[in-house]
Amino acid sequence: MDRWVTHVSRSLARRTSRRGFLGRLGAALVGGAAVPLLPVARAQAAGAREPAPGEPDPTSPAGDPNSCEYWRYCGIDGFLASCCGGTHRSCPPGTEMSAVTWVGTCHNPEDGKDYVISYNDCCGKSPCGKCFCNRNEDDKPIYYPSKSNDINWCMGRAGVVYNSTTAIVLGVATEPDR
Amino acid sequence: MDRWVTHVSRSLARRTSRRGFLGRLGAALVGGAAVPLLPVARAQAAGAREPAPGEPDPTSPAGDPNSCEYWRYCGIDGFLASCCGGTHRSCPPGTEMSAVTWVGTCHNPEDGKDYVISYNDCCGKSPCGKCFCNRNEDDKPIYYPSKSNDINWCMGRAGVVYNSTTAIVLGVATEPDR
Amino acid sequence: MRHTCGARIIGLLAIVVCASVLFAPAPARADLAAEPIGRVEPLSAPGPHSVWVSDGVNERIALVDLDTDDMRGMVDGGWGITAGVFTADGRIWIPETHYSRGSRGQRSDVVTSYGPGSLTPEGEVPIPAKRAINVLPVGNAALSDDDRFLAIFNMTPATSLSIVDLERRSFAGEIETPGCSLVYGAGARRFLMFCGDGAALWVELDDEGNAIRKIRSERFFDPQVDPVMEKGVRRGTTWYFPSFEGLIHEVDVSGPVPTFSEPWSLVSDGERAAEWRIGGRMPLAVHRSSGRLYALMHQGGPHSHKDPGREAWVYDLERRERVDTIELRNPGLTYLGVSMEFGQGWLWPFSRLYDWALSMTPLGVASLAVTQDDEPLLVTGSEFSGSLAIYDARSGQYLRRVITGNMTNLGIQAPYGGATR
Amino acid sequence: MRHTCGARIIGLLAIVVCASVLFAPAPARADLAAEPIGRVEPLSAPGPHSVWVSDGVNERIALVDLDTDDMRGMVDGGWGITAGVFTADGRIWIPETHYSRGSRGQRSDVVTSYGPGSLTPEGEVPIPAKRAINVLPVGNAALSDDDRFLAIFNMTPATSLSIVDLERRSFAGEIETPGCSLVYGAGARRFLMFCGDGAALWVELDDEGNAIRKIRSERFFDPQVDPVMEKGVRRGTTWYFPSFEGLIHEVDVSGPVPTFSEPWSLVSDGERAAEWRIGGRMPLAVHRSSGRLYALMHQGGPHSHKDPGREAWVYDLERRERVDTIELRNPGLTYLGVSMEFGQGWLWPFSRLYDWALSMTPLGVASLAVTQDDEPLLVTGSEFSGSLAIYDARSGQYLRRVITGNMTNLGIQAPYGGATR
Repeated sequence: MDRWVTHVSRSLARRTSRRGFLGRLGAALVGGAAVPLLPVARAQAAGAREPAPGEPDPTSPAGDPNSCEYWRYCGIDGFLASCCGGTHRSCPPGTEMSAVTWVGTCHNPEDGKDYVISYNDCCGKSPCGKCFCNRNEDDKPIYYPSKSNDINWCMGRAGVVYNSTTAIVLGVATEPDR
Repeated sequence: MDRWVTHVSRSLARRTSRRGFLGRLGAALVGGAAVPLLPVARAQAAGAREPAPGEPDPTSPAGDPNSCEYWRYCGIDGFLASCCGGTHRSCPPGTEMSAVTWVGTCHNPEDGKDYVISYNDCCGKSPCGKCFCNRNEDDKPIYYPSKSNDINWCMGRAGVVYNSTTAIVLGVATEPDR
Repeated sequence: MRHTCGARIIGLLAIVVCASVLFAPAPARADLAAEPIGRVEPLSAPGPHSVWVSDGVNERIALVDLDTDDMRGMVDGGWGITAGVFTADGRIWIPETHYSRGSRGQRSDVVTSYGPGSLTPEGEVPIPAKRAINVLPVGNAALSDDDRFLAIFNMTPATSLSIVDLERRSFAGEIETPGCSLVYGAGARRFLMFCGDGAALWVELDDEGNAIRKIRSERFFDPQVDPVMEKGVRRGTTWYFPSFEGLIHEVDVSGPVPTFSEPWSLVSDGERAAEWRIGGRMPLAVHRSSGRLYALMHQGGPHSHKDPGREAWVYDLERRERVDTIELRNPGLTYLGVSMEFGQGWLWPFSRLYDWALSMTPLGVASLAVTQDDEPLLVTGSEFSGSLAIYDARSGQYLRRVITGNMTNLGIQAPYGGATR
Repeated sequence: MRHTCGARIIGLLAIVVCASVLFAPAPARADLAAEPIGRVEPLSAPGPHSVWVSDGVNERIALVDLDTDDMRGMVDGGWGITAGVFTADGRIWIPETHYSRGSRGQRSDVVTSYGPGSLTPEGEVPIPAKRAINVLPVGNAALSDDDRFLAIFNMTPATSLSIVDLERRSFAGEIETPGCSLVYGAGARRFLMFCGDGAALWVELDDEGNAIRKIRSERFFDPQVDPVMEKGVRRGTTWYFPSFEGLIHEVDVSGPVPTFSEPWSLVSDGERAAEWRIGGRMPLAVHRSSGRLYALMHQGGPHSHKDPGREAWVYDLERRERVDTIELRNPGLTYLGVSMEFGQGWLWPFSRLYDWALSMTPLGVASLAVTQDDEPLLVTGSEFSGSLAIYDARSGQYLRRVITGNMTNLGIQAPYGGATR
């Protein structure tokens, strides 16, 4: 029995830390470093949204922008804009997209290429509360801002109140920096 | 097995609805009508505080001001000030006691008498988050304010922000109105 | 290399097909183009199964599409429970209270408006900083039937109404209502209030928003004997208010003064003996076109008028009799907005733990609502979860749980897809 | 009629005694006297086992006495994670950000102060509305060692410091710090910052709070190879910062410029091969008088530097070696501040469900802290629970769980009972 529990627990821990989405953690977790404590499972709205033109099959993890495992989210930390009334590359109604942010490099399994991804926050409304994702690939401390997801990138004109996060393709990574 | 579950579930429901304390529910539950959904148990800090002069034994439900079952709390709805840095008849540091409130009538098992209890709210800080209690004896709708615990009695000078609730003896009830 | 591949394996053939996909050379593809920065989605018109759900902890309302389980957007309110007021032009009006330093400092009360197709504030009307803050998701603000005036209930504890002219977007004035509380729409320029002795107050406005008539009715119930709950619903010109003991008081607001008919009972004598009671935070809902009334019922003692419900009892309002009973499921648990799908996806027998755990907890259904379209959904929410449970409102069949992103679901408003009153 | 009576029944004799109490005529008693309205407790001096715990959801810090499990009081902050700055005169200073309409409107940044023995704000100092908001509970504000100046880190994203004169209670000015971020106390009038290339910036103030010296050190680490975490602790004149790979970088701030010694490793080669890493939100704590360092450790891959910990590893700072290992328990689950004592008090075997359920969930220990007295407690908190787990910091023995009333426990500050730096 003990072995069972250990096994289940380990696989659970793996699963939640990779694909766990965690609901509203308020200001606290804005761009924050959260790993879900709780056993949470399947994406909430898989397949509910029409795929954007040129996007892969939303029923696959590589292609579902409402899943933490979606390829663009390799360095994300926050609520997915696509679960909050926006899409993976546009903000929910009534919010404003921050102009500044940090960038990561993610591997697109569809074409086998690495892309530079800009994780622009959506600002001006309080935290969305759905589809929290935290993947820290490429993440560095705050003193290295262009690579830090611990910073609340809602600042300046958009105001500091954080709602959710997008993942926007800037272009093919010229050299792999992962 | 089914019968077991039913039995446990029922006794749980009874217990939680009577003595359940429920943590921060924010503005929403201020003076509100909440019955705990979750299985919660023993009082958090039973016996931790010195009994006030003239108060009964804090290790009994009749005498523990940190327990929802304390006799004065028969009509309370909110966080116990005694769990939040105050006592059952004084507010936590930095808050302000509301001047207006509603009154209930509770039976003191120590002397067998009914007392008129004033449920004054503590105001000016956000909800305390410990020892939520909801017992609706004597409670009436909002249009009958002197008997309504659904009203946030933080108003006027003290400001509307609700923190916790006290239960103050006004005197012996001249006639039982329960 | 499609990750879906594995999921689609059914037999040997499938494996072969799948493998060929896996090992086939990737077709040459153009790079993904750079995408624009700064795009914000507009708000498309909410469908009939869209509801606004109030979160008291987060002080906001979230718009949730129950068909797709999508959150469509949200609106932040101020201190207390946020609730929207919906006008026929597609606008949303939110009465709000703010402090300059969060929980202290200068208090400001305003009504903020959101135009159709947008969740960006389009403006605000300042109002006297004395609106009532209580735990009801209804009865604190009401619209005149012509959508011209918004009345907001004040309590300091002196009671009054602040009148907002929505056309001129200005505060029109204050109406003293001593001894009478809460506010309900009751005609083109009329509002209904409850007085402490069991009477109703009838307030009629002129074109400037001033009170031209204040009529106090006879007492239509005795609050000492069987108080009428403030948690009413409206169908056409009739308001339905339940009493603690389960009597429905109908108030007809079509005439020059409100009229009250003989109350009728939600519970039979036998059910009363078995302590079946109405209770909760939003214990009543009405489907207007069919005349179906939904009541949240539990078994409990005399002080259980706020206890959560275990069943929804369905009534035909014409015949005033029960036509159906819906056993309610637990809306589910969430933690900080996350579904605690405790054990789902685990190996059997652990996988059954979630439903079992839910069965061990009181139901916690505090609120119900029904959508107004011809294929209505019954929506149930909890004060201690961000999850809703939804049912086919006609058959009573349980459909699924929907996560709102809220921490609590205290109030549920369903203003789309049918008559709003 | 004492309710305790039943609880004290042990044998037949006890029953008899008890019954005699039950049926004896109640002694004549005076009525309870009317009690005064309006009393508010003062704040008595916090004991050595008192900690301030940050709740990111509720935007506040709560003062919890770990000996009695009592919440002693709380202080609301503004937007983001609230953290206190504690001066030797017993004052608490809170940098805050507020919006006039909650999540929108006019932004105001202030530093609010609370006098000793009180949790009522005694005043506020306005500062430029550009302080950095991030998820760290440390490094955003720092005190000069003489308690005269408070430095607040700004990011717009241009970086600078706002200097507040705590004696004059006024904003003293802004210091540009291009390319360098965060702020740590480093001497009577000195602050330390991190620059993006792995250097340190050294900022020295005059009596007016102006920068008289800004010195940029050589690079003492390479952020491309093994970044140093911002989550440092201070003991005397030495700061200890861990790197992603578990090296401790010591920064000595006693001299005219900061000096850096050769980093030493928290993990052996074997432990590194087993992927033991430091991680979390507050992964490091120091007990100053004994020189014990506590590190939050887990097993995980290269990007797991924010993953929660499973063990606390204890080091002797003089010998730079591990002297103890504490296996951590789950701090427990709460929902909206309530302990989910899932199954506790139920009948066996259901009563074991809670611990079992906890054993099934990842530990979630994100933060640790240690009190500074001679009988120190190790305190561990989670981002997803309002519950703390506490241990004897010397023996490592698990003591109990303590509920803070918070929704999350993100930061833990233990400023009492010993040296504050």
